[in-house]
Amino acid sequence: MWRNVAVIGVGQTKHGRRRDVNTAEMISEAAWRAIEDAEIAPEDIDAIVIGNMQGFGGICQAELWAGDWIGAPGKSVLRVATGGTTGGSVAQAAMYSVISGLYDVVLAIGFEKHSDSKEPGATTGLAHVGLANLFYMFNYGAPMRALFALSGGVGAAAGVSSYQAMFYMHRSGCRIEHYDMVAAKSRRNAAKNEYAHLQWPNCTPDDIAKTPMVAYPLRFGHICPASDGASAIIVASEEIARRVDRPAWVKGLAACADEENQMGENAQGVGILDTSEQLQCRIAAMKAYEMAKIRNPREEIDVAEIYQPFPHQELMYAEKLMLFDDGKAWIALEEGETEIDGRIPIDPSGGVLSTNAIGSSAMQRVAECALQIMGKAGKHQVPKDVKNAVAHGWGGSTNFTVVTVLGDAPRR
Amino acid sequence: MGVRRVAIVGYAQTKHQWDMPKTREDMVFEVAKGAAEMAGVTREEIDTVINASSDYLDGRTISELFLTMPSGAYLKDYTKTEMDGAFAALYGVMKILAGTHDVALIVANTQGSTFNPHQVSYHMLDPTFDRQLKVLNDMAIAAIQARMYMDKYGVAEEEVAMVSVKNLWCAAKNPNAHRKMPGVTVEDVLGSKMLYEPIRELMMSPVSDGACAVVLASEEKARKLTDNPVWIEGVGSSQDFYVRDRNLQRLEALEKAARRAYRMAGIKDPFAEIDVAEVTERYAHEELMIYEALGFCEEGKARRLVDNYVTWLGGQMPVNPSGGALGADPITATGLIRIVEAAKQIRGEAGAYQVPEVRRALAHGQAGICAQSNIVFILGGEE
Amino acid sequence: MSKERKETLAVEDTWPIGAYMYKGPKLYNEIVEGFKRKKIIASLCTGCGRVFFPPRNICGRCWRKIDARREVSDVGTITSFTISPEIKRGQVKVLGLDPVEAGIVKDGERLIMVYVNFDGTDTNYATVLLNAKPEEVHVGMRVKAVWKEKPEGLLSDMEGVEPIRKESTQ
Amino acid sequence: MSEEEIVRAKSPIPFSAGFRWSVGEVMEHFIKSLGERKILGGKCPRCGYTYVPPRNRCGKCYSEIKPENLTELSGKGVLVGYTIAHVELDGVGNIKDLEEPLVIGAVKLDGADSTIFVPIGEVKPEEVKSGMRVEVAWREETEGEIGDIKYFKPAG
Repeated sequence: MWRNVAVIGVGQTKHGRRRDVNTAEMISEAAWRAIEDAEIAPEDIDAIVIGNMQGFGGICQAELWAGDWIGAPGKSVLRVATGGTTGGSVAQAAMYSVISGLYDVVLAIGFEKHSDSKEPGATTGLAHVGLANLFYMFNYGAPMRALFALSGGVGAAAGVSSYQAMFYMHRSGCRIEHYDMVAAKSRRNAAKNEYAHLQWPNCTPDDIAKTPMVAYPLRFGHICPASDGASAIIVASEEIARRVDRPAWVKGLAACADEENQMGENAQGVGILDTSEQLQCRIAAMKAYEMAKIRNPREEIDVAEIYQPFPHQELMYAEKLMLFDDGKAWIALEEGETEIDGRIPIDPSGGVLSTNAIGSSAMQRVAECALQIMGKAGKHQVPKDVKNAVAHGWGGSTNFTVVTVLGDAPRR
Repeated sequence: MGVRRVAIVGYAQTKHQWDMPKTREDMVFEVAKGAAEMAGVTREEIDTVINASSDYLDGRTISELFLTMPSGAYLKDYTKTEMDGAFAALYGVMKILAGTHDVALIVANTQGSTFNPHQVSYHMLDPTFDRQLKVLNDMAIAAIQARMYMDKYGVAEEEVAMVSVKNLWCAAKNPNAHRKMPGVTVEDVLGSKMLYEPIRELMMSPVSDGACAVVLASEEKARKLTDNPVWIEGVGSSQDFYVRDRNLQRLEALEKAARRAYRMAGIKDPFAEIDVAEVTERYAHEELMIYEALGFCEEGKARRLVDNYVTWLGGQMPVNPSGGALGADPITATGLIRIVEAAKQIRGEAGAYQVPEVRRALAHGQAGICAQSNIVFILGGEE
Repeated sequence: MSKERKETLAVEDTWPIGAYMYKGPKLYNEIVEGFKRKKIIASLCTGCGRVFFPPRNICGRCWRKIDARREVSDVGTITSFTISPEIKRGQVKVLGLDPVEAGIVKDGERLIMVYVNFDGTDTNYATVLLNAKPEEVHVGMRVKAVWKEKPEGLLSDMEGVEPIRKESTQ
Repeated sequence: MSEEEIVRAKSPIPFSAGFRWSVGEVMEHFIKSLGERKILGGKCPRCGYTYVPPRNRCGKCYSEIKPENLTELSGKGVLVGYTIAHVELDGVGNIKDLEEPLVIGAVKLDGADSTIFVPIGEVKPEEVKSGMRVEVAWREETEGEIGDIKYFKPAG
């Protein structure tokens, strides 16, 4: 049955272009920082949960090789991978590992090393999401034009996301200028986060607006980088967490999957007409809040870390996480409510828009929430008492969502 | 195991075969639906769906993405363990033990016909050194392991071949098995194509397409669903060092995994207390090493268990009455199939390869080169 | 971070992703048969009544196979769109091809890519908008399929969609 | 049913995804030293376990291993296990027969604790024995690449 668990340590590598280390070294950098942060001995760790997207770094089950760097031998090692949600899914698997009573201390690591791929950005991995579908359509004489439109004309993930950004604009009435504002805020916040990739102090929406349009309505400045990096957390049982000053307690966790958002297996049709609807995110949020006994997220959530490789997603998911009315997040953005010192800071770390090492990204959301609760976020610490924080991640073709609620006190 | 107990209440598997004329999606739909039907649960009653597959084996980034709908995960908690399905089952057990979920559907699938899994094993190697040498893969390293193990304990090739004969005889009785060779002899095995000495074709698992699904339920739920639950009495898992720095002549990670599972299940003398074992032996010699790691015999004495027919169907401790991985090996499904086969033995559903009076069974899954990562389940019937 | 990050040596290898063999159902056979007659054949889930185009063979909501077929209109509505910048020669490569060199797009062309919800379906179909300027496209725009003059039973028989102009309706 | 129920989809053109893994500091020393015909091991400053190739973290006692902990090995060692390969994987998943059998060995270098898996040359397959002494055979021009190790051969 449920037992309380907490995040007692956090470790992140500097994210960015990490040609100074290999994958194993990069993973261990985050893992050992987390172990030191938690003030535990490596022997105390009972199990490890780890994940990334294998196709991006070109290593199959990298933990078989890299496990030796993080004390994996002799321990239970579980690989969890779910696309963009990977880090969040890994964190939740570590949480369930401890809640279940099977283990007392679990190390969870998410990582990605995009620069190891020869193709630019994350194209190798992303193209392979739908590659089988493309080949399938080739069999039937697919028009090259349409295929080009689907696959590369606008860049794989940006393609799906630009349609979604359009859906969201249509649904909410927000404008591209709001996307510029989100992106500028992200770069500014990232400048305060020593682990972030794209740091741009004093970045303004005008700066972003000057960047070229990549796939209308998304500009170059709206698109996340492909980073190298790893992040890790230590999850421990209540008994062990009590030894720590201010652990980040796990109060609620949920995941939910909806129908695919663009096409199904073998390019089949999917019954989602509006990809900004995001029903699964709403369901996951409701479940996680219910578990955390949060009745009014708008009042009770002090900070949110949202997985937003594209700016509309910060607004869209903030609404689905019930922090604003549907279609109204851009008004809160205009009013500065989501700034670090705002009423409800969103992505004070800069979020995924400024740092995206895919397997690490959703883990960083959990890690950053834990840091905010522990009061260890440094320059991007939000200037208020953080009682509850919500960490979000999306994966698949934006049809997977993980939501984790952390708090300053255990679940009652 | 704690306050809650977890039971297996339903399962299904495909007829594993080379190049199945079915899409991945249809294969998964069939087993997921089949397992739920056997358990008597509707889609609404399933709380979590855990997929086990690999992006490298499937050639798709986020390999589980397009399986969301076929596996019944629509608006459900859905995740993937990118390793053997037995590890996915462990995750399912954890979610149920946590009290947050009551019914978990575990679905594992691989189509080896998509891309040769042995070629995938090459991509598991350290890219900064071992891969650069170009000549290594799981077969080559397993062959070196076989040679080292056989040399150390004086095991003859005939004895390794006996393991293949034992398992393939059983596979012939199993309608779901892939490699069916009734009446295969030691001579046949030793006459099969030499790959990497001493490993021949029939000493290595076949490349199969297949899927398997299992429904797990909390005790409370299981009691409502079935009169014949199979209880998960113990589980343990462990990873070994990377192949360069481990002792290749032993499966130390499996020893640790088994010890944990035994402790949880309260097993002190595994040989006496376990009635049947289903293990993932990708190579014939591996099964011998598995006996030792599981504590069925002393170190180096495993060959005697085969020589003396102890682990044959009808012996004192039948191992792989279903034919094991040598009978069918749809990679990520293989360990989960072992769990299903062990459960079938307990429920008396194994038909032609049923072991009499099984109370307690062991199932083993593995991942990586030379069984680097291992998981052991102890299953039991009603007292 | 004070520590200097020195770029280290790199070693190389490949992942032969092009060598994988994938299996699909024959669902698209029905599409191209329909296309040959300039018709859109969709699949209908008799459990929830949803109509899929392209067809789908398993309904995840009802968790059942979809067998029924239904012919739907080739007129629909744009639900979302995205517009590429001018695609120039030597600028991008897709699967190793330069789309301009390969004759897929004209040098300097801006592609308008749209999701179309054909009347009578519950799905989006991703295709290209033809005979329209980027500034005219909008969500809610009514469009009609543009068929090749002599369809050959290929997906390319539907070249895209084009706006339904006032004068061309009724 | 003679007609298949499925469609097979493959890439119309052969292609692969390329990778270029950065190797990290200690591995860079190792690879560069191959150009000088030296094999470096990484000796854990705490437990003394010596890794070949070297790495920056001891898997046994978790200590850091730094470039100053690299030690030169003789390049000679013992063949602790081997296989004679009659087939090979062609890189895209086909198992192909080899014209000449290839010996692949597990070698424990003197002074090292790791076992490396390397091709063994200049020996007839039937003469290979576990326990035999082997040494590295360099390719003619060494350039500071893994490929500088041509194979291992019986120690002269």
